[in-house]
Order: sequence, then structure tokens, then C-alpha cells
Amino acid sequence: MSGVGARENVFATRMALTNTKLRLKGAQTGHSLLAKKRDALTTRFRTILRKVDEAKRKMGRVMQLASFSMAEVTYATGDIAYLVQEQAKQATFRVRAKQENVSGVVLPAFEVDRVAGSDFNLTGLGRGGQQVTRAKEVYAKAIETLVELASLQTAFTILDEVIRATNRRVNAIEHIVIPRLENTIKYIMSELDEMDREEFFRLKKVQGKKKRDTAARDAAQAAKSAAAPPPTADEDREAELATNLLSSKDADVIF
Amino acid sequence: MASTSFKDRNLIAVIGDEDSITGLLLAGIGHINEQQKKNFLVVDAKTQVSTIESAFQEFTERKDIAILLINQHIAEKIRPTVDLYQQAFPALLEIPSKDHPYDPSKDSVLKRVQKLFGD
Amino acid sequence: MEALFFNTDTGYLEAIVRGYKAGILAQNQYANLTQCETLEDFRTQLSATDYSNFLANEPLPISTSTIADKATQILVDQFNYLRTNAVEPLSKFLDYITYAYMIDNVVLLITGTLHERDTHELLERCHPLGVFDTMPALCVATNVEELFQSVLVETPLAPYFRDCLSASDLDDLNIEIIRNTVYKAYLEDFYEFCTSLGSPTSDVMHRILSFEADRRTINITINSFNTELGKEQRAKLFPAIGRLFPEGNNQLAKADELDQVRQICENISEYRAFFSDTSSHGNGAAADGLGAPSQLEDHFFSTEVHLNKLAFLQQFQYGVFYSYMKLKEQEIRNLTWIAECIAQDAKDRIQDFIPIF
Amino acid sequence: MGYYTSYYSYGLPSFLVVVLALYLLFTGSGEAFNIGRFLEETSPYAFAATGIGLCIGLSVLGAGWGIMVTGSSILGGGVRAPRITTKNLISIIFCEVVAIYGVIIGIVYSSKLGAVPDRLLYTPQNYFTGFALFWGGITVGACNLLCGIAVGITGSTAALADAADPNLFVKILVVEVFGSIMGLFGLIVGLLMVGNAGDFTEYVPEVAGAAANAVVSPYVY
Repeated sequence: MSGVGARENVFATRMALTNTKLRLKGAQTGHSLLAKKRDALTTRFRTILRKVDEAKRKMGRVMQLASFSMAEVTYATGDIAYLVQEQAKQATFRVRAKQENVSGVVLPAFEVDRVAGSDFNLTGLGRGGQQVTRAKEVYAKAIETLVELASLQTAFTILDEVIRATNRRVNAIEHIVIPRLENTIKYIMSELDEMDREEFFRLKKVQGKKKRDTAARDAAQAAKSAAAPPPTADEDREAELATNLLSSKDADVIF
Repeated sequence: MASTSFKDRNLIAVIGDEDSITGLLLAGIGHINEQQKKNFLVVDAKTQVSTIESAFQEFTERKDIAILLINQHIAEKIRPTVDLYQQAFPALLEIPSKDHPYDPSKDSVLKRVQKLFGD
Repeated sequence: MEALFFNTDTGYLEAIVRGYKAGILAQNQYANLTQCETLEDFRTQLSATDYSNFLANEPLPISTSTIADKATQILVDQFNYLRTNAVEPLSKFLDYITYAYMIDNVVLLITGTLHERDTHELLERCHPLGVFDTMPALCVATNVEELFQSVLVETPLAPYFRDCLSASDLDDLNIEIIRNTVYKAYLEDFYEFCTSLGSPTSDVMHRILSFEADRRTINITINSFNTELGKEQRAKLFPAIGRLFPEGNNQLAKADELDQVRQICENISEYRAFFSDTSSHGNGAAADGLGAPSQLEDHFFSTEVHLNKLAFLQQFQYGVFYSYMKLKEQEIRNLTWIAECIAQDAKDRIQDFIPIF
Repeated sequence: MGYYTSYYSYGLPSFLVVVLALYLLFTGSGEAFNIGRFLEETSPYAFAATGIGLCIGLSVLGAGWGIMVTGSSILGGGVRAPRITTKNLISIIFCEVVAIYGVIIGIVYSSKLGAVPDRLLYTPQNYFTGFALFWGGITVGACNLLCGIAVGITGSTAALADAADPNLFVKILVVEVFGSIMGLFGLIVGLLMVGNAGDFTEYVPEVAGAAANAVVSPYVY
């Protein structure tokens, strides 16, 4: 079991087990929090997505309407394109950005900021003035739609980015960190079990040997006295290594 | 995100054909700043693609532009550049023009939308 | 009497222009055009008419502006043919027709010069009918003062400009005012010239020019509501001819809203109809503020077409030349409109043009 | 036609006439206005020849004027509607016919002329012939002039009408035909007027060997 899946390089000690368990707990909490955030964002994202889609289609219609009103102007007034281009000086139709907070993500939203200006007021004075005014209004409405769409789209782009980051983290925790921690725990557990059994077996062995030795000593005592068995160096080294490995944390694991 | 700078962004820039621009200017988005830089570019049949590209770069790099509108058929001409553009500011919007009705399947943002919905 | 001598100089051209007029699209051709689904269909349909294959060499995605340009080019060619074959006083009469376009061009150039735009680029945008010899010289001028001092005085428009502007008050705001002042002077001068031509030219042209003047007067009045154009200034833009002149003009100069304009126009029986069905829309005119005036514009257009058609009922007078130009312009507008409707898939509005025959 | 044209065309001639008349009156030669004397002392040949000249001249003037008016319209109309040119040749022919009337009458009239010695010329018959030819010529000439102009203007209108709408041609042709008939009226009347006028003949004195001068007027010497 302990050989399957990635695990952290720790010494199987009780200390390491406690640490790892704590970390697993942390990871799980983080995961659920992030997942919640992700879900919230995704819900929001879906709504925006739908809205963007809708707005884009609506924009198609609105712009068509607008360019149609432009056709009316051309019909009534003739070509005013150049005059209009030349007379542009200061934007009277601006946008203002404001912020909106969704699950800790700052989303900008644009607002139409229109200053009543006198530009082009006299365009088409001789004829077609009504059409020009009308086109102005229609285009202003169209731009409002566009601005709305732009804020949606910006939100979309930003949310998309954030959701991706969050997703990456959630997935990292879910698929890398948690399994690894679990594996580590399993490994430590199995190692500890192994050690327990080894100890037990050794004790048994020692006991058996002692018994045999006793029996032999008894026999030898009977015959002659014998030497005691040497101590094992293995246990000491392992304990030492475990403390070293615990101090080296994996950089990728944040919790 | 350049969250500090978007407060200063309040202009709408356009790259489009004559009619779209005229209409949008009529609504009052036209702005010519102190350096005589316009916030719109008229594209006709003779305009070089490189001119459009550079205007696109300029508008996306300017700090006072919040929204960049571009006619879809013009966006088609510089599609690679447009598709590469991922920034949130200025927001890039593809708008239909008079002669080219809106085609959602070409819009780089809508393409992503479709992809996400398709998942 | 006019019949005895008219044909000596002008009979041929009159017959030509009447021949041209026979080529103006008729109702059934419009019906065919409005059935088109795409602009390619539109082109095919047009090739069956007098336009023949004027769009044949255009690259396939035809834009509506190309159609308008090409159609205008045909008109310009026809006009130039007439102009080169004309002798006095018809040649002068034809020149007067071009002055209207010249005014537009000059105004365009002034705007361009104000913004220090490259004047050569401007020249391309000028209406081809309004091109005059010294126009390329306008490119030499670098500022408005120079433009006026050195170049405009050479043009036929100089008298119109002289009394309406000094270089100092040329700025963006009143470029439209300049245009309208000049146009007013032009209309009055043209009217005077037609009077000097005697009957029946004067009879026909007076009717048309009076209507044109009244139309401008009403339009200026309506369009200047809620703008910074003062009443004093507005009154100066009204041509001193027309059916409304002088009492109507005086009253219009004081008008503040559409209803007043309507009341003033009630006095002229022909103009009463313009407002009658806008008022039947109830006071919706005030409510949406947009529907009524654009209807008014349609009325103006159809009346203009009607008057111009009447001009063709009389032989041996110059009015036909003017009328032909105006009818043809209307036709180009119609074509552009239909093409626009087809291009933008707005079939419900496609019938909103003014059929000529 | 502006004010100036009419001023010079009407005002100047009447002014000159008035000046001349007043001059004669105030210089004591008022009796120079003697119409009877003028008529009697003028040679019948002068009347006859003037009549014939006016007849053919005015006819041709009328025909030419008509053709000019019609022709320019047909040419112009034919540019855009070539089909009208052949049909509308009939208008030209109508105008031309007017000239032919003039020629016919001219021939008929000139057959009346014959060489008569001056001495034997002034007989009542010859006076009659001279006056008949003069006024007949004027009648025919004026009729044909006006007819030619009428046909010409109608023809011009016919051409334009035909170019605009082919159905109109026959209708307006009727108008034209009636116009051209007027020339025929002139022709008939012109023929009738000289019907009773004999050729110029020499004076045959009733008494042989008497003074062989034919003098009916005290003014003729």
C-alpha cells in the first residue's frame, strides 16, 4: 500500500503523523472554501455569460437600427460624414468606471456619463435636421447598450481569469495535495504498524530466544555460562532520519 | 489588473468604417486631445492593415480609453492580433457595421463563450 | 413666343434631357428592386434598367455607397454633356444649378482648412458637380482668411460669401450658419435670374424655388428649436422668397414650437397637408418628438418630386433641366435607400422611398 | 425673351416711323403720304414679283423654321429613343410640304408674268393681275409661314411625346395634320385669288392708230 501514489518524504513517526493529519485537515478546509468561492464565481459567471451572449445579440439588433437611422440621415441630408469627423472636439459621451465586489473579486462596471453638448446641433439645419437628431438619439442608445455590454465583457474576462486561478488551486488541492497527504498518512500508519509488528515479532523473537537462551543457559548453566545478544542499531537511525525529514516542507503544499 | 488606472479611463475609442464612425461621433464620443490625437480611425477599402494594427495597438495602450469598439469586418482583418488580446482594459467590443451584419461565430469573446457553454 | 426661338439653341438639349428623364426608374422597376434579396440581385435588376451595367466592374461585396457614387457619376456625366452643349442663357442656368453643390464643397473645404486637414484629401470628397476650376487652388490656402481673400473671390460664389462672413467669425459652430446664409443668397439670386429669363421658365422655376425656399425656412425653424441659434439669427437665414414670405417668415422667426409652425403653414393650402396627418397622430408629435418631423421631411420630398414632375409638362423652358437634376438626385437617394434596406435586411422600411413615376 | 428684346423689336421701329412721318409732315411734304399715288405709279410687275417672292420666301421661311424646331427635338429625342426618328420624319415632311405649297404657287404665279413694254403696261387688267399676285403671294406666304411654325412646334412636341410614350404619337399626329391643313387653305385661296386674273397683256387700243399709251392714272407718265 505505501508504495502506491505520491507521498511526502517523511519518516514514519507519530510526530510526523500528527503534523500530516493537521495539514490534511487544513487542506480539506481550504478546498471546501475554495470550492465554495468557485461555485459562487461560476454562478455569477454563468449569469454574466448568458447576459453577454444576450447582449451581443441585442447589440447586433441595436446597431442595425442605428446604422439604419444613419441611412435615413444620408437619405435626407446627404453625406455628412466628413463634417462630423472634423467637428469632433471633446467627447460629450464618456463612461465612468465603478467597482463591484463579487466574492472578493473586484469587477469594474462602466456607466454612461453624458454631458449635454452642443456639438452637431446645427448639422442638417437646412434639411434633414430631424433625421440627424434622431440618429444622434438612436446612436446614443446604441452606445449605452455597448457600454453595458463592455462592462459585462470586462467582468467576463476578469471573472474568467479569476475562476481559472481558483479552479487551478481547487484542483491542485483536490488531486495533488490531499491524495499526497493521505498517502503520506497511510504510509506513516503502515510504517508504524510495520514497526509495531516488527517490534512485537522481535520481542517475541527475543522472548523466544531468551526462553531458548534461558533454556540453553539453563542447559549451559548447567553446562557452562554464555554471552547476552547484541542490541539493534536500526531503530536509532530511523528515528533520527524522521525528525530530519519532517523539517523539510514541500514548497508546493501551502497548507 | 490595473485597478488603479481604470478610474481615469473614460473614453470610447472606435475603429470602424465611415458610417459607423459618423453615427458614433454624432452621439458625441469623438475626442481630440491636446496632441491632436483622435480616438477614432476611419477605415475604408484603401486603409492598410498595418495602419489598423498600429491604431489598435495605440488605442489598447492608451490610458484614457475604457472601451474600444471595432467593426467586426475590420477585426477580421487583424484577427490574430484581436484574438491575442486578452486584457480587461480597455474592453474590446466587436460591433457590426452597416454592410456586415453581426456574426456571433466570429467574435473572439463569443467564441470563448460558446466554448464554455459547450463544455 | 418662346416656342419660336427656344429650339434654336436649346431644342436638342431639351429633347436629350427629356430622353434622360424617360430613363428614370418607374414604379414597376422599383417594385422589382424592392423584391431583391441581396445586393447582387439588386445589381442584376438594375442592369435591366437605364443604368445598364454601371456596376459591372465593381468587386463583389458592393457597398451602398459605391452604388450611390456610381449613380451620381452617371448623373454628373449626363450633366457635363448638357453643360458643354449649352449656350447662353442655358449655360448660365446650368451653372446656377451647380452653385448649390459648390456651396457644399466650399463649406467642406472651409471646415477642412479650419482643422488644417490635407486639402487634397478633401477634394476627393467634394461633390463632382460642384467642382470649379479654381478649386484645386483652394489647396494652396493654408488658413481661412487666405482662402477667402485669394480664392473665393475668384469663384462665382464670391458675391454670396461677401455679405455673410468675415474670416474672423469662422468657427465650427457657425459653419452651418454660413452654409445656410450662403444658400439663402444663392436661392434669391437664382430666383432673380429666373425672373430675368422671362416666362415660361420663370413661371416654372419660381414655383419650384419658392417651395425650396419655404422648405428651408420651415426646416431651419424646426431644427433650430432648442439650439443656441437665436431667433434674430434664425430670421436672417430665411430666404426672402417663397410662398411664406414675408408674413409667414416673420411669424416663423418668432415660433417656438412645432404647433406654431403648423398654424403658420395652415395659411398656405398646399402646405396644410404636410402637417395635417402629423396632427392626426394626435399630440404624439410632442410626445415622441421624432415621428412627426421625419414624416414632414417625406412630405417635403414628395412635394418636391411632384413639382419637378410638373415642370416636365411644359415645353420650351429651362425648368426641365433643373427638375431633371432634382428628380435624378431623388432617384439616387431612392436607390441608396433600397440598397441600404437590402443590405441591412430591413424589409419593412423598404417601401419608404419616394417613387417618381 | 427679356425686356430688352421686346423693347428693341417693337419700340425702335415704331419710333423710326413716327420720326419719319413727323419729319415729312413738318417739312411741308406731307402729301408724300399719298397711298393712291404710290399704288398707281408702282409697276404691276413690281407687285407681281414681290408677291411671288414673298410667297415662296415666307413659305420656305415657315418650312425651314418648322423643320428647325422639329428637327432639333427629333435629334435630341432620338438619342435616347432611336425609334422615334423614322416615325417623326412625318413631321419634317409636313413642314416640307409647306415649302412645296409655296413653290407650286410660285410657279403658278410666275406663269402669269410676260414681257409687256412699259408703255402698254398700265391697263386695269394688268393692275389687277399685279395686285392679285401680290396679295395672293402674301396670303399664301403668311399662311405657310404660320402653318410651318405651327407644324414645327407641334412636331417638336410630337417627337418628345413619342419618345416619352409611343401611344401618344398617333394622337398628337392628328393635331399636326390639322395644323398642316392650314397651309392647304392658303394654297387654295391663293389659287382662287388669281383665278380671274389674266396674264400680263399688252394694251390694245380700241381705235387703231390712236395714241398707243395705256394710261389709266394721272400719276403715270
